[in-house]
Amino acid sequence: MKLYNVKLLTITCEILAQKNIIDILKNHNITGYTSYEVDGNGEKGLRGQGIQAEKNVKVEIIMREEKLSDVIEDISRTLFPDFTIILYVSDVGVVRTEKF
Amino acid sequence: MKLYNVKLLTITCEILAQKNIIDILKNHNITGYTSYEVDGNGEKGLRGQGIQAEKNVKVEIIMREEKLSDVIEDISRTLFPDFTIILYVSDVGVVRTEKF
Amino acid sequence: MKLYNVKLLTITCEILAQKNIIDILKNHNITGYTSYEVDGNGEKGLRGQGIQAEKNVKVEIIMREEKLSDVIEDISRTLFPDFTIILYVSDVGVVRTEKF
Amino acid sequence: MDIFNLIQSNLLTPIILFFLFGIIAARIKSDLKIPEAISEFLPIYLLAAIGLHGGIEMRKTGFEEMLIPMLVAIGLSLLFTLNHYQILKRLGKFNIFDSYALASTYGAVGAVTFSVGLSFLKNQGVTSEGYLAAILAVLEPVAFIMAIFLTNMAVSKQIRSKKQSFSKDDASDIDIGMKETKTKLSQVLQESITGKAIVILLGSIVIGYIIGEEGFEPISIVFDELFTGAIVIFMIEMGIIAGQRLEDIKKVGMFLTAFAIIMPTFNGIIGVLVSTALGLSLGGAVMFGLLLASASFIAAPAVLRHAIPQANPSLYITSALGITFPYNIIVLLPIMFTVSTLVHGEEAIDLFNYVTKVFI
Amino acid sequence: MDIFNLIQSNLLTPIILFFLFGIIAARIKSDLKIPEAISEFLPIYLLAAIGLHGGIEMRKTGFEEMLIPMLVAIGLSLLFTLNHYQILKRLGKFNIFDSYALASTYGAVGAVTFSVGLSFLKNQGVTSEGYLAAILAVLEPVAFIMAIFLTNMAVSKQIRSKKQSFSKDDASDIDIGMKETKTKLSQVLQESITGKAIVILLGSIVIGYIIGEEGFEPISIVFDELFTGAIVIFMIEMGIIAGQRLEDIKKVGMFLTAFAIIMPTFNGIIGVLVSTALGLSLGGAVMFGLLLASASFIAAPAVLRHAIPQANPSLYITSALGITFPYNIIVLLPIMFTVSTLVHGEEAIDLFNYVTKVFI
Amino acid sequence: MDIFNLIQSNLLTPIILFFLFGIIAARIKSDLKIPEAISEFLPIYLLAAIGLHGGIEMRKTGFEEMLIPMLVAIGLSLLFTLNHYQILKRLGKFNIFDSYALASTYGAVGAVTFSVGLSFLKNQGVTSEGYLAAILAVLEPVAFIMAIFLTNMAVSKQIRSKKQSFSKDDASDIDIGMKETKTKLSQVLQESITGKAIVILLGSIVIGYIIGEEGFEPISIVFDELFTGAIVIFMIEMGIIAGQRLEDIKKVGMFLTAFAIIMPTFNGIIGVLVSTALGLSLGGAVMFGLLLASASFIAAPAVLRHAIPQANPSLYITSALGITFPYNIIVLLPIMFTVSTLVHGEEAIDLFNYVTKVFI
Ligand SMILES: Nc1ncnc2c1ncn2[C@@H]1O[C@H](COP(=O)(O)O)[C@@H](O)[C@H]1O
Ligand SMILES: Nc1ncnc2c1ncn2[C@@H]1O[C@H](COP(=O)(O)O)[C@@H](O)[C@H]1O
Ligand SMILES: Nc1ncnc2c1ncn2[C@@H]1O[C@H](COP(=O)(O)O)[C@@H](O)[C@H]1O
Ligand code: NA
Ligand code: NA
Ligand code: NA
Repeated sequence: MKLYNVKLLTITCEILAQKNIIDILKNHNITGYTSYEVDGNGEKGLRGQGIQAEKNVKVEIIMREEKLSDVIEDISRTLFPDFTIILYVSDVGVVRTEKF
Repeated sequence: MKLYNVKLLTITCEILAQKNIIDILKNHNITGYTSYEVDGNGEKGLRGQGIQAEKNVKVEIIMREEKLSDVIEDISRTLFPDFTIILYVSDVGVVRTEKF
Repeated sequence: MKLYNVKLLTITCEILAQKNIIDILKNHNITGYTSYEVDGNGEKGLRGQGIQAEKNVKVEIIMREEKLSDVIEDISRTLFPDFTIILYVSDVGVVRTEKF
Repeated sequence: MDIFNLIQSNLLTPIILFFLFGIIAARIKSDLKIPEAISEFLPIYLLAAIGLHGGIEMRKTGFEEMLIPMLVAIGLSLLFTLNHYQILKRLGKFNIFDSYALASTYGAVGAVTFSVGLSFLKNQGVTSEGYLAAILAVLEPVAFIMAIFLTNMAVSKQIRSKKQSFSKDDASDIDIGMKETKTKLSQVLQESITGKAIVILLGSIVIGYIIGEEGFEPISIVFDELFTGAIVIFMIEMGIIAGQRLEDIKKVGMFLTAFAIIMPTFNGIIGVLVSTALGLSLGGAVMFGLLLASASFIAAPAVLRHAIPQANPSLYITSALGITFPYNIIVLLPIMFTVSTLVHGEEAIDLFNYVTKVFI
Repeated sequence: MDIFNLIQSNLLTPIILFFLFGIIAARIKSDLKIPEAISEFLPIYLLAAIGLHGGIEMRKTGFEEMLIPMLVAIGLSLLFTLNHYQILKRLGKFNIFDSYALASTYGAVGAVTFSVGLSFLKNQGVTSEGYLAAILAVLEPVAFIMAIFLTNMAVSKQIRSKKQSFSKDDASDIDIGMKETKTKLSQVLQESITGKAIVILLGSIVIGYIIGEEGFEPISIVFDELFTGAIVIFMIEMGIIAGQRLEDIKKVGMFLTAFAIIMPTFNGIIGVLVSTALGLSLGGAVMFGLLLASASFIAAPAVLRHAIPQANPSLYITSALGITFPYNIIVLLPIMFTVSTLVHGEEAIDLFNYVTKVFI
Repeated sequence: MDIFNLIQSNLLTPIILFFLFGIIAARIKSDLKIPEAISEFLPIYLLAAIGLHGGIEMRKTGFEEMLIPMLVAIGLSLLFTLNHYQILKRLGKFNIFDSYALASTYGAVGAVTFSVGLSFLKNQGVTSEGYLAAILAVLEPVAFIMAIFLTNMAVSKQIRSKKQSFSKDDASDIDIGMKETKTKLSQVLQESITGKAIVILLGSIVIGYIIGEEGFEPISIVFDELFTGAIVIFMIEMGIIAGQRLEDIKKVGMFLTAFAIIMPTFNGIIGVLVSTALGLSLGGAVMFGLLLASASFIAAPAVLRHAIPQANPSLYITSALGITFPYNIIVLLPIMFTVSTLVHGEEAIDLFNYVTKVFI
């Protein structure tokens, strides 16, 4: 089965930034994503316990390489200063490129 | 520490397709997997809220490269037409290959 | 946007081993991690249902390559014999290396 | 008119109001939601309460008198499922998979609808036969099983005729098709019967029967007094989910929308009349009618997604939850209550004549 | 003295004791926690109960008499928010973002505090006006909206003055800034109004109003009798979260700590006096005072994180939840009750003189 | 015979029936399950209810009379743990880790078992001493701490003897071993004491003691009247988990299966007799016996997995939850009740003779 190379962008952030991220994705015509709540530890200390607003979420987006750089730049510029965010990119292979 | 290259197959699908996927894995003598419920957005719209049956799940399987192609082909053929499914493959390194 | 290569270590283990893993990370001066509960199947059978203590958790750590080998060795040596643990390593690109 | 008064007074009960509230909350895109753990637990709780109550009643009355109503309910459910299929396939022009999936969704029963019905009767100060809970349990899988059986038959037939046009001598393939059908059927049968709804319902009926009124006493506050409040909470979530699906109703189309209102009305009134003829009480006849009128929207996707994966789940979930459920609890319940009151005012023997006159 | 007796007897109620217990549990690093689904559900439940109760009361009394108290409450809330801002910015030397965020956190209201207040009054055998629940709902977004409006104004102004020092002719940029502000404001307004707390509260008030005492009867066990027990369970979780934040109080600083105690006291007592002057009952005046004294710690982060992302959430959450909330329910509630008892002992006309004498 | 009647009537209570139902649901592979948030919350709720009740009772009776029974319970628990170890190691041929883990699992106590015991007594119309809740809290960590201490001692000893055979002069390594043991012990001690079960139990006892009957009144509906219903719901989940483990019982082996039935019987009856001799009431003696008979299956894995990671958790969880728990609540509870009734029929002084005659 032939696999096509695309990029997987993973963003771990405070849950209240999720909306902002999805808005940025939309601006780049990306609507597909998968998300789930996670706990975590980092500079801001232990997160994921207590009130809903203080939780972390992971957002994963499979996308073509072309859009990657712009999306990351947008997120870095607008969200890094004010929100708890970590992101990383990995290479993945998919069967149907037309989905992304 | 020496790491051995194996494949990580990640499948994001509607939760009611999980059983079918595990059955297909079993047909290929694969029993090890990790799964968790996720939310998501895609062509079928926002998923993960409301009734249990409408949720997404991620299934992750570490496996040797040999089996990968057959498994993907089986899933594509039998499940792609009727179920909401996305899958991708990545390269990972493991310590103990005998586990997979 | 320039991406820097780092390693993503993913550990899937029984939830009661999470504390031990975080202790080992701390010994290597690593405090940042993301974790979430997962279900799974493997040699020890289906896990994730029933009592809290019997669940699995995934712990993900982004780290520089330098530390990777030592951390894995420590985990292998001290936890593999007594706990249900699976781990794998992947290559990811990040924007801000100073975070890790 | 009496019916409109009843509809109005039903509309103004907390159960219905909180359901409508949930719909509005979803429409204005509020982030209100009942946490999943709670809304997964509530149906289990409701079914346990229904079952215990039913079991305790059956202990009082014995269960010989249950046999006829149950068999009639099964018969009607099967008949109605076939009827739905014909209407959907012929008039609605749905494909065979969607037709069978929808037919059985409406042939099956809705446990939440049943709970609301019980509360409605309580509000009217009317009781119903305890064994109806048992009928609820038995009726759950019946329509599914038939629909799945027929779907698989139809698929096999298609395969067979296709094969025959190619070659004449591979009956073995057909055999394989038949065998697969059997496997699938026995799987679905097992999945249905071990499905959580039926299991907790049957289990609670048996336990209610064993412990009786007296043994129930220490847990009656949880399984009786909290019942209506619990439904109210669940209805918020049901309203939210229904509200989120309102947009999908457009995709459902005019035909299915009409079907989702007319069919339950027809099935439900038949149910009231037949059960009255069988001697059920005023309230019992309403619940019997409700069983036949209700569509399944919790069990249906879980069963049909595996059994008929080719069918579009959006169709059967949206029509059952977004149209039929609200219609049933808001409008049809008072209608059936009025009908039942009407026919229970006359002599049993006259009733039968009445029924025959009106419907035949 | 009477106040100390009251504080002490309040301290020894299950609600306060379980809150303190939660703090201790967190301090000794126990793994005790109320599962998330439960602690997400409880505020919804509490607000539904408050709303239903309020609506039922309003049906009895009509809602004309609600208008003046509500407008006064809105006015005071806005005034206080501005006042907070000046104090925080000028005396506290906080930056403009933190100042506005904190100002509105303390200008807004806390629904959990309100629940505890109702239980406190119940314990004292005192009732309060039902329409206070409606004021609670309306007051929720008021302070936020003003703070956000002012923050955006200030930011636009900064941008404008910066621009003007560079060139004189790009008014268009300022227009864009203004437009963005409007978009953001309307977004926040919508988010606030469709926020789950307000939606469930307003919905329940309306439903309570419709169903009245009689319609409430079948669900009163869930929405009335379980109320105090439910708060107790929620207070365990509140205590745990407050306890986990105790360390952060150091980071909050002396100034904000003092602010978090003095400001609510001031606001609360003003609230008691003004509402007494408006004719509210003993209990109603306490609840009115509590509305003004309370700070928002559930809604605040959800709204402010989007509206003023530059502000440090740790500041407003920690001070509201870790300092003001315990202070309000343990100390200020008895104080306000004593003040209200005092001023309700005199004639209404005398009271007004009394107020003017003491505060002006 | 009386015992069989009692077992039978116990078997037919909702608590036991829903437990058996859960087992069956798991065996037929139903997808029924109580959502995790609910089944995590229920033990917290149960312990809070037990603690409040115990604290209120202790306020009435004072707690001087608690001292002797508590010390005796601790002593017996330690003694029994050692006894278990010897039996498991010598007769059962288990390795040292599994032996200590199992020994302490059966030396420790089960809070769920305790809840069921309280309901059982309520059903029999019998009360028990309030301070037993305090003994429950204190007994929780005792057996674990000893087992862990002894395990570490044993491991150090092994290391030491190994070292000595190599070289004579590295006592430092042994010191390190000893130090590690101490660290581990203090860690486990802290983990045990701050474990959620103990924390909520002790906290609730203290709060119950402070608020007394009167302060409890507003929350008694939640923490008293809902108690039995809540256990019933929890028992469904316990049954499901036990049912899922039935297969593992084969792996547990004949020896451990016998141990899991005989040992609790022995410990429990000793407990009844000793506590009767100490002057506890009929019901109190049953609960005292149950404390000693019960095995820990919620706290045990959380503590032992860290303290003795080398032990196989499947052994101690399966035997405690899959064998001993059902045996205790179905069979042993009625037996102990009968024994307690028997010995409470005689004079206290005679009883002591009786005990000495029978057991020595
Ligand atoms: N090295 C890391 N590896 C994986 N996740 C991390 C790492 N550092 C931080 N995180 C995640 O990112 C969140 C925010 O990090 P921070 O901004 O450092 O507090 C944490 O709560 C973790 O979930
Ligand atoms: N580009 C994407 N990246 C990550 N996950 C996606 C993407 N597109 C779809 N998904 C996931 O796959 C599910 C089904 O997608 P779809 O079939 O497009 O509705 C969605 O609910 C998401 O969870
Ligand atoms: N091949 C695999 N791919 C992904 N996850 C696995 C695999 N094998 C095991 N796991 C995970 O690791 C856990 C422990 O595995 P085991 O020790 O084999 O029982 C399982 O419960 C799964 O969550
Ligand atoms: Na039906
Ligand atoms: Na305020
Ligand atoms: Na014991």
